[in-house]
Amino acid sequence: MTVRVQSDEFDAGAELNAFTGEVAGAGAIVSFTGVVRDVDGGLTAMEIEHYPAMTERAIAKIVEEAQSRWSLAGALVIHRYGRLETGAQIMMVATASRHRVDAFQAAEFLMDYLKSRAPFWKKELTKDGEAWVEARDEDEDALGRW
Amino acid sequence: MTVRVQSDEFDAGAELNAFTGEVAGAGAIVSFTGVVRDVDGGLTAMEIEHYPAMTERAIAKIVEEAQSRWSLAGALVIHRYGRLETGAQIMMVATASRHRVDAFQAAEFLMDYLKSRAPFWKKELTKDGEAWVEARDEDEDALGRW
Amino acid sequence: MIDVLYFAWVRERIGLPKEQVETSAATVAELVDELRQREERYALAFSDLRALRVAIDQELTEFDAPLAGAREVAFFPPMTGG
Amino acid sequence: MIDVLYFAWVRERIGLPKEQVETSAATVAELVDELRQREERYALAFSDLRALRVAIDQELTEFDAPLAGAREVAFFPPMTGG
Repeated sequence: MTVRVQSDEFDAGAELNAFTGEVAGAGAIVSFTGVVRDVDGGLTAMEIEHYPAMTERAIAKIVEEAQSRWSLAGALVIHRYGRLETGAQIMMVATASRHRVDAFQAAEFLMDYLKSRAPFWKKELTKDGEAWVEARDEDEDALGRW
Repeated sequence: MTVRVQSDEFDAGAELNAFTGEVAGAGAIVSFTGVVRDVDGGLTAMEIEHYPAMTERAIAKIVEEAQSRWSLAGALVIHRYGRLETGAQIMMVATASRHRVDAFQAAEFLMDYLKSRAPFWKKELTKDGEAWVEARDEDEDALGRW
Repeated sequence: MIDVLYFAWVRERIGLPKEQVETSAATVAELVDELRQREERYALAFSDLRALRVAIDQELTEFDAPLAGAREVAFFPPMTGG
Repeated sequence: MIDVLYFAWVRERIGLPKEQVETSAATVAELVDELRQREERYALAFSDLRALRVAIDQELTEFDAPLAGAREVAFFPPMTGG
């Protein structure tokens, strides 16, 4: 299991290749990359705040839960904080398993829990000002399926 | 939409980065990579046969179906044929969407259909001989959920 | 004349990847019956149709599909891509 | 003495990220009540507890959780990671 919380950029492709190299024996590798998208045409950047003392521990706990539910050869979580421009990569998740269904489910589980249970808060900066992103009911509801 | 059927190796990380660069505006990118795994400790290689006149068309049809079901900013399928050593990458799928659920579902849909509806046949080469991989009932059943 | 293609173990059992067949069969199933009469290797390859899939002109279809206008028929086991 | 941390708009409304608080509150809810009494900005930040989450010593918990032994309490809105 690898968990990294950082302000620096990361190279999703290089991370995917390194991860794939580490999980030899796994037939199925799934990755998710989250990118800052310009929602309404006015977004200039996103500011991500986090709770440093808690973040890595909270993510590690989520990954451990995934590992207890699915047979995983490996799991990777990278999450950035600080100012991110439109188009920048925010975070990525990768999972590896013998079977594709396990790899997909574990990746979706990680994403659902990172959304609502890892201590990050996003603020959108637009030409007109700034606003904290509100948690969506459907993100909380998504946890119900696991 | 990009569909490539080839015997050459591909670089999954480089493909993921190129794909991410092309789908600017999508917030969520999912990838799947399939790797030749040594199932029982005796596999030396895999031989993948396909039906050249049909393959790209069949895959394109599957991708079009995915695009009609989910709002996708892009979709990529690369599938190899020929002899592949243990550890080699067999194929990859990538999907991009505004929302993570769409990207995940479309990628899983593509995988389920590529497994059972794209004209590829895998043969496992072991120290003791060779055997065609049999289609699994659960792969056929997986189509039922879509 | 119609092109008949075989893949994977169907190809191996019959011993060739492709052949031209002169047929007046109205459906895929009738073509299969004609092929089965030919030689033991065909009878063996086509012994259990539930284990086979068929495509006409590169489109998956069923064994009761009509052959009228078909240029290429392919027989193969269930696919194992991905 | 307990460290109290604020994040996101809770931090902005209260106007600071962290402070030390002398309290004899038995639960998180009692601590919130004490903070609300202090100043308008606290009352505003804590006006709707359903819009808030709380962690004791970096573990998510509930507002009725006991404070005994706690060294750090953090208040923040629902998380929006990923």
